[in-house]
Amino acid sequence: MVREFGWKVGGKQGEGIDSTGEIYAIALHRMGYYVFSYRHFMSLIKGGHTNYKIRVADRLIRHHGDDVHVLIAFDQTTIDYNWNDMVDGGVVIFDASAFTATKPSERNVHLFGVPLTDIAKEAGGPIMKNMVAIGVTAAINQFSPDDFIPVVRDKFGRKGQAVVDSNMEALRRGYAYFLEHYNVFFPAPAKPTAPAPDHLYISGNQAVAFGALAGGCRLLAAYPITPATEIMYWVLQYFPKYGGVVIQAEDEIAAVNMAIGANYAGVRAMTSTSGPGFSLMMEALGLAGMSETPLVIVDVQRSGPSTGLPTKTEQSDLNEAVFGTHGEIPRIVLTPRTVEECFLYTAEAFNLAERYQCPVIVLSDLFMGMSFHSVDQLPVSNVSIDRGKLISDEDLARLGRWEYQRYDHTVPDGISPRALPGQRNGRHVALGNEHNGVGIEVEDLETRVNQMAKRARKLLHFNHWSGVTVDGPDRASLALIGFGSTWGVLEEAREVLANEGIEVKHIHFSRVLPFPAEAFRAAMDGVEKGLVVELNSTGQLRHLIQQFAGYHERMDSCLKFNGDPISLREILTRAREVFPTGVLN
Amino acid sequence: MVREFGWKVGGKQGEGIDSTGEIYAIALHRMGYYVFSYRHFMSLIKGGHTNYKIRVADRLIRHHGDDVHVLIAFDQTTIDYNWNDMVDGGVVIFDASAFTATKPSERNVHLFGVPLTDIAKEAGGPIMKNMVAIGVTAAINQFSPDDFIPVVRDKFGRKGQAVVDSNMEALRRGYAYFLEHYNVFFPAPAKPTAPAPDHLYISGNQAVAFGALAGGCRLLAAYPITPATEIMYWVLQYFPKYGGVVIQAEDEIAAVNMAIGANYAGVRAMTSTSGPGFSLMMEALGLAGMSETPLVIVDVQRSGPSTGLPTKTEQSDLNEAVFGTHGEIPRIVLTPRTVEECFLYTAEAFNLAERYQCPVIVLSDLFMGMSFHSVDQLPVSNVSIDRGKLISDEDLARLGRWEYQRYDHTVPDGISPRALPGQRNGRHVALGNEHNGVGIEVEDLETRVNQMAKRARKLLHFNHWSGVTVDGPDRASLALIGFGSTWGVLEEAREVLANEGIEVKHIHFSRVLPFPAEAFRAAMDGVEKGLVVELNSTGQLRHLIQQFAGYHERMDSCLKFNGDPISLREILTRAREVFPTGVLN
Amino acid sequence: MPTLQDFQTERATWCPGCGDFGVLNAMQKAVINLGIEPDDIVVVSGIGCSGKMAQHFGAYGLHSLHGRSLPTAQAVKLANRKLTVFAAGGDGDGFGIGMGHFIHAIRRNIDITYIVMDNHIYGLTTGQASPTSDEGAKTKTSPYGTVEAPIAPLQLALAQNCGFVAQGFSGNIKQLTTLIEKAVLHKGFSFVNVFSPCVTFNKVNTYEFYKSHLVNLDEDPSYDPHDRVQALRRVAEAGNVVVGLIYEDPHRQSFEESLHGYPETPMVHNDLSLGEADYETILASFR
Amino acid sequence: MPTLQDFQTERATWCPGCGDFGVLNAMQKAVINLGIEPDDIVVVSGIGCSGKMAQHFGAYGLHSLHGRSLPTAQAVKLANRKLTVFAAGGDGDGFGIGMGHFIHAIRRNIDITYIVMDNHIYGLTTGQASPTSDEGAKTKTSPYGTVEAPIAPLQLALAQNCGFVAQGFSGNIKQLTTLIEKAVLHKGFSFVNVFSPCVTFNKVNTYEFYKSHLVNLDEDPSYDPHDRVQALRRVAEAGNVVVGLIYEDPHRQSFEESLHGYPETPMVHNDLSLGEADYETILASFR
Ligand SMILES: Cc1ncc(C[n+]2csc(CCOP(=O)(O)OP(=O)(O)O)c2C)c(N)n1
Ligand SMILES: Cc1ncc(C[n+]2csc(CCOP(=O)(O)OP(=O)(O)O)c2C)c(N)n1
Ligand code: SF4
Ligand code: SF4
Ligand SMILES: [Mg+2]
Ligand SMILES: [Mg+2]
Repeated sequence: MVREFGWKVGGKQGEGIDSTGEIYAIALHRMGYYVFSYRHFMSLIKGGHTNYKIRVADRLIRHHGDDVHVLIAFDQTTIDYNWNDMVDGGVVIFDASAFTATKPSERNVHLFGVPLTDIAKEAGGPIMKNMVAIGVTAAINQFSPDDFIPVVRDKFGRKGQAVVDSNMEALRRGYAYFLEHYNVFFPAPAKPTAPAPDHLYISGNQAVAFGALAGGCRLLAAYPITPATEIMYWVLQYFPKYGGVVIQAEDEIAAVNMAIGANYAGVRAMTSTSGPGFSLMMEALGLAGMSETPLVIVDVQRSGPSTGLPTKTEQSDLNEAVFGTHGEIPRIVLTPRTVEECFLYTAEAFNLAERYQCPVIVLSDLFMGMSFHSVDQLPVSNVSIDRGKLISDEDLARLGRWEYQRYDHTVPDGISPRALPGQRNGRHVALGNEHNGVGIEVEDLETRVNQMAKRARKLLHFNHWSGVTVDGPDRASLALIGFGSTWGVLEEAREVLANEGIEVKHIHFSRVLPFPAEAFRAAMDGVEKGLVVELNSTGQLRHLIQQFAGYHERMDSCLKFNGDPISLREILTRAREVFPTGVLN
Repeated sequence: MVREFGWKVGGKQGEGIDSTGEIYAIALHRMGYYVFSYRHFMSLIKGGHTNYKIRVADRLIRHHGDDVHVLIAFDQTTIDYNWNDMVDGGVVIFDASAFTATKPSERNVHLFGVPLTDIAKEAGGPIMKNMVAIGVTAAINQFSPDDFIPVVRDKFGRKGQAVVDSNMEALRRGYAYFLEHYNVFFPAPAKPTAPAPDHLYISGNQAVAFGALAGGCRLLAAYPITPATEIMYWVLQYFPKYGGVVIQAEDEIAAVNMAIGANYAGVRAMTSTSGPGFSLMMEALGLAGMSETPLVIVDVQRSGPSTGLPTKTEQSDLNEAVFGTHGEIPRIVLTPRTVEECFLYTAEAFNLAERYQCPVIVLSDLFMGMSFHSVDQLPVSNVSIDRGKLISDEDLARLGRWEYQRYDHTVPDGISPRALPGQRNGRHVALGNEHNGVGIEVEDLETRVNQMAKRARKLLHFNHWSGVTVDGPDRASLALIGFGSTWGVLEEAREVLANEGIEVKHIHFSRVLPFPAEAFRAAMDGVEKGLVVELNSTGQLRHLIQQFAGYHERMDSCLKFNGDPISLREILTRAREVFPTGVLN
Repeated sequence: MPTLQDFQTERATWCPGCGDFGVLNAMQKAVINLGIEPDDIVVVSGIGCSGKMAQHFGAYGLHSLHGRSLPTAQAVKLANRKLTVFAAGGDGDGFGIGMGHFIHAIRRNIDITYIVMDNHIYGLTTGQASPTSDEGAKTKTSPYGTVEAPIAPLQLALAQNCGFVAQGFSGNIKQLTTLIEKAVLHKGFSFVNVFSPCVTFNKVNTYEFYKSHLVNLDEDPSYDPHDRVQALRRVAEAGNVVVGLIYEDPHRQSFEESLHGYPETPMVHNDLSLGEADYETILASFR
Repeated sequence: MPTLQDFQTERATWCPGCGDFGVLNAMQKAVINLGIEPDDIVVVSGIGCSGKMAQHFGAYGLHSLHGRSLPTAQAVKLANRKLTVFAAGGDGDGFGIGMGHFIHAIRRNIDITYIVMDNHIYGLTTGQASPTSDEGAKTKTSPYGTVEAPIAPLQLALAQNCGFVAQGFSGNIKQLTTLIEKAVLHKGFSFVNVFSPCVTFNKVNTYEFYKSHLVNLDEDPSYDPHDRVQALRRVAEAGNVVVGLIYEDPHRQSFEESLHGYPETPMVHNDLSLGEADYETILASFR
């Protein structure tokens, strides 16, 4: 029984590859399928290979899959680049109006030419070659052209009925052409029988942005940077409706300091960025920590170091998120595992930031942020707003002038209530210098130690449901270990291994700081070999585990850092190398 | 036999406390003693308590000691603040012209009033009260007033003989007054018998600056910040004589990028800063790593986080030095243990930066940087210049156009020779994007992996004599562990413990990256309990060791983070708590 | 009505005679004259002697980072438009490390008042050259004299079309108070540069120097502070040694007035939770 | 003499029709006309489409960080004064994140040439508002139109007394070439702002727009490029839509000329080791 298939369209940047993929993906999502799409693109505007991969399944899936059944190629590069991902018996459709395709190597893969551009011209214009291509693949997957009418209407409706019609015409012609000339099909799987409670198609960046809105964030200050800018776009659409503000700052330093300023004044605020911008925020991170000002920073990681590969994914800012800034501050680092968690954790980040009065870093990455995921629903009902300790006007009124101690170090949990500017009798200074209770800088030894202890104490009894999850058999002696966006692919790997008879559990961090040492140790109970899978070259998570929990001898690494997301196959290959399957045979 | 004594002068900032201490210290140093002086001051310009502590000994000493035998107090605060550091039977001299001193608690400490200001007025002006004070203490320590003539001449000579004379007059009057009225003495120890090969009095900042000059650095770009600015001052004096340049940059981001630019063009260049500035350099750090441009950054640490305690010491930038910047770069982090090493390691930093074509961070701190140390000599003859791999004009001439591969990833050690702008046929692009051999940005998977591997390979076989030192008995089962500036006080602690019959070895890091894991493991051989002593609140070195080497269960911490340098007593107290001395009794 | 009493804090830690006392005084007088409660004021400062203003002023304070008072202050204002927000700092803070934010604050035009205590020196770090140090100034970091041209703050502000530009002198608290009052009343970003002598580290740009050299444009009836190019010329001609209201454009729209959707009521009072209908609309966009 | 051939690299990756091709062309022609060998040139760029200039130009290149071309380029020049050094970047790079460095490079006055490819948009990140975007411009980050006033690069440079200020258009390569030649010849910091249309993301500030709106000051015989205040007025009057040599002060001393001890010969050829006598003198200072 077919349960899924892989589909890809590729060509030069600027050729409309994205919109082709998007239309196909949304159409299938709307039909009820679970779709996961991943965009491969380059750091230049026109030219350069780009492709759009879609995986379609009858069940919830968490990554875009390794295999391609159908590939639409607008140039030979697309064929060369993706040849090895084609399944045996797969179909490559190439634009026969533009070039004559050749097989990069002898393989059982069909190369079918379709004069996409010519057909498009007949239908009304060469620009519609992507609709022709969609028609062709609709035929291969055995959909009806009519299945696409709603999406085409959505996409082109505001340009008028004529445009909708000619696009549908192009699609139909592609459909007809294929049926007329070829005879290989990949019928789509049966639609899922149980309809999802709320079948949504959303990217990690959108989920973060929506999470921010839901979490009460009303000010985003940010500077454009791939792959984080989409968070800005989404928020720009919605914040104004809720009295919120988006500031495009002059740089990331301004952005993060703006977020601090707004939070100080009582408005939930954040900044979103990627590696280079994140590095620029290190000084301000310390200010938020020292002044106990809530702050949320979203870092959508990309391939580093430095400018690196700006359009490629990686999980290599972990070290900086955990250890960046001079001196020592309390901080929280969340690493959402799914698009649902991108939503919920970002919302939660504002609660944590206010509750613990410290910076909260949400680590996403390009793969998570820019991929679109079909999910059953978002955990909107789990969103709550907890503003932490804010002193009331009444409590302030009871105090004498200058009696209010913003930084009262005697509070048992270290968290002293904030007053907001404008409140009567709540005056104090928030600052990055060491300070006394009202925020005057002092340098005496005792105050220093008391305030350091106060700040450190805030997270000593940190309590939150984020942390470590364990999937799979409790007593497995083997473990896959990861953090953040790799959860989905690791789960699939675990399932595959289980089917092969290799019992593995899957330990995954959705928060790395405060490091959930206890939960991790519990998870490691009985584990003899852990394979830490991460998208970086030095094994940052593994080292973090070593630092906080040990297990040096019981861990091995599966690392990837070429810019592409990790594939199921790569994990499996490495797992089979590392895990002592011998004993099972 | 008296072998040392402690001396301190204190008062309000702006009162000439520093110059009092400085004159006394230099005078004693010139007499042949070993002097160590530490300045306590505050982050405001006038007012606020400041003091200048001098420890004087007949042998090389590495810190300013816990005890005060003689205290000159220009105000009551000075007495209150330093009361507990006075030895039993110690002498406090206070300015009886200014106030009437009281004892903060009943103790066997003499409070002697001397009308310092009045005597100074008689000698020519109230400003000379510090010379009177020096005269008083010269009497207490049983020097001759004439011993001070050379220093006074040096200090005031350019203002004319009259000024010299009246200052000496003030000194003599103070001397005479004391002998006339009081009768308690702390005779200075006998002068060291073996004269040092080159008896020098130098601060860590000066040593770093001198090391840079000796190491061939000819461009410093920096932005003022306490406690690093003195490096700039020293270099400003000397660079112009050697065709070097000092740029006061508009900010630290400019400073570090300037250092990168100059290094790229072939001039050894560095930047010096402290915590907040260091945090601002995180992005550029990655650029140096990615573009394989040599870069030296000196971070003279101060108390963090954020603005923290700008005039206080700490060792809390270790994490950022090791883990700062997004993505992954090769880097070297040196932590000189002594003022001699400040000199030599800074010089070496330029060799390492050019040899490994990567950033080198030198971690000093306020205590090391601003304290003055008498040392026997500086290791000037150990300085060498090794420019690493620079391709010759001849080799370039043999290549075809664009054939030169700046980033040739096939070189076995990962280090491909640099060409410098202006060289014929050596054109290439240095950049922070992932790139091919000539420095054109490319995004293909193979190049990416090859270049990542190339960069990582550079430090795989890192080879340098810096790393870990072990002092004390090889087979001791107890160890004191530290890094950087605490070496001296830890050595003393080790000696004291040895005298008490507690056999301890002292393991000290003069480099933390590449982490000298092997050497450290060898040093830990047989150690059952290591006490990691560091000036921060979270135990950063200890965690680093855990990460790279383990030993979680065998380590304990001795942490200090109130801004003051750690004292011998504090280490001993903690050591006696932690080390299982029971077995020895 | 608030009085000076209401602003009282512990005695400021500046050196006796420091120009910043005068600035503090003028700022406090200005808000008192305008009847603004201290609880409704936020002073955001950078790092420097001048940066201690946030602590000494006696309102809500945010003593931010070196060079970063402006971005921080702008967001404070956006978050609560009812507040009177000052950004305050030094010449190094504002025109050195903070220069980029300065120009961008001008173009963004959020309704805050920016006070620079321009002493032509780095005070807190004990006497290095600052971006406004006179050419040839000998300081700890310029033993042979500076070679960079000093920053021209007024001309830069005028060039970028700043809606309110004034320059004062902490030796003339009365005029400075008036200038600050006007700056606070101006809707949009107002810039007040103040010659605030550092008596400890700058022996050139002293009270005496300013007293004998300053040209007071407020006293020149022929001067029209609404002509930008003329203002530029006058400032240039006087080598920047002028005081007075240099320029005001009362018509430039502030960011708050122009921004789509920016609420009339302080954002800090926004309701943070989304209703069911909100969720429904948004979720629908993902279906 | 070098020819275009000597600068040839792989084809530039800009979109067909991108204004940056014209800038590349003009820069190459200028150095060829001046007879400068490609091996003696360094192009330091920031990040952006424009930033790719370091790779496409065909000399030594340093493709630095977003906004940091200027500090980096200044140090390259100081390290080797024989080199011809360009800093090159975009409007976001130079006037957004890099604004502080821009003003400070002007005051430092090191002999480099700064070329900004000003397309009023963030190109490489696919079309967000830039600091020079026209007021009201609708971009991906300003769906309701920008509300900030655009940066006034020429006026700022003039206000800070930049020794060489020019503005060109990549649709007029001949004039641009001449301007760049002059900029390179000028001793000290030279600033050439170039209208370099982004054909992909900016549909307003197009070739056509400039062709029909640009005022060419080079063709105005009454224009005197040595009068700073007049230059400011003209630029302001034309709403910045001018090209030509805006201002030159041939007499301003460069940093290199003014700096105490700055060597005549390229620093890169310095002898790095200290002699015994040097050590002796220095060690003596510590005794
Ligand atoms: C990022 C950073 N760099 C450097 C410093 C050190 N620092 C503190 S104040 C200051 C300059 C003070 O000069 P100015 O801004 O003119 O203020 P003033 O003290 O003269 O009022 C500097 C460089 C710092 N705190 N942070
Ligand atoms: C620190 C940092 N922030 C953001 C980015 C992302 N980024 C790359 S180019 C660019 C702006 C490009 O605009 P511009 O400078 O005008 O150059 P153009 O592409 O238009 O030539 C941005 C924001 C980055 N690379 N580094
Ligand atoms: S050092 Fe100068 S600026 Fe700082 S407080 Fe003293 S007089 Fe004022
Ligand atoms: S996006 Fe614009 S600026 Fe970038 S290459 Fe294309 S046309 Fe040029
Ligand atoms: Mg100043
Ligand atoms: Mg641009």
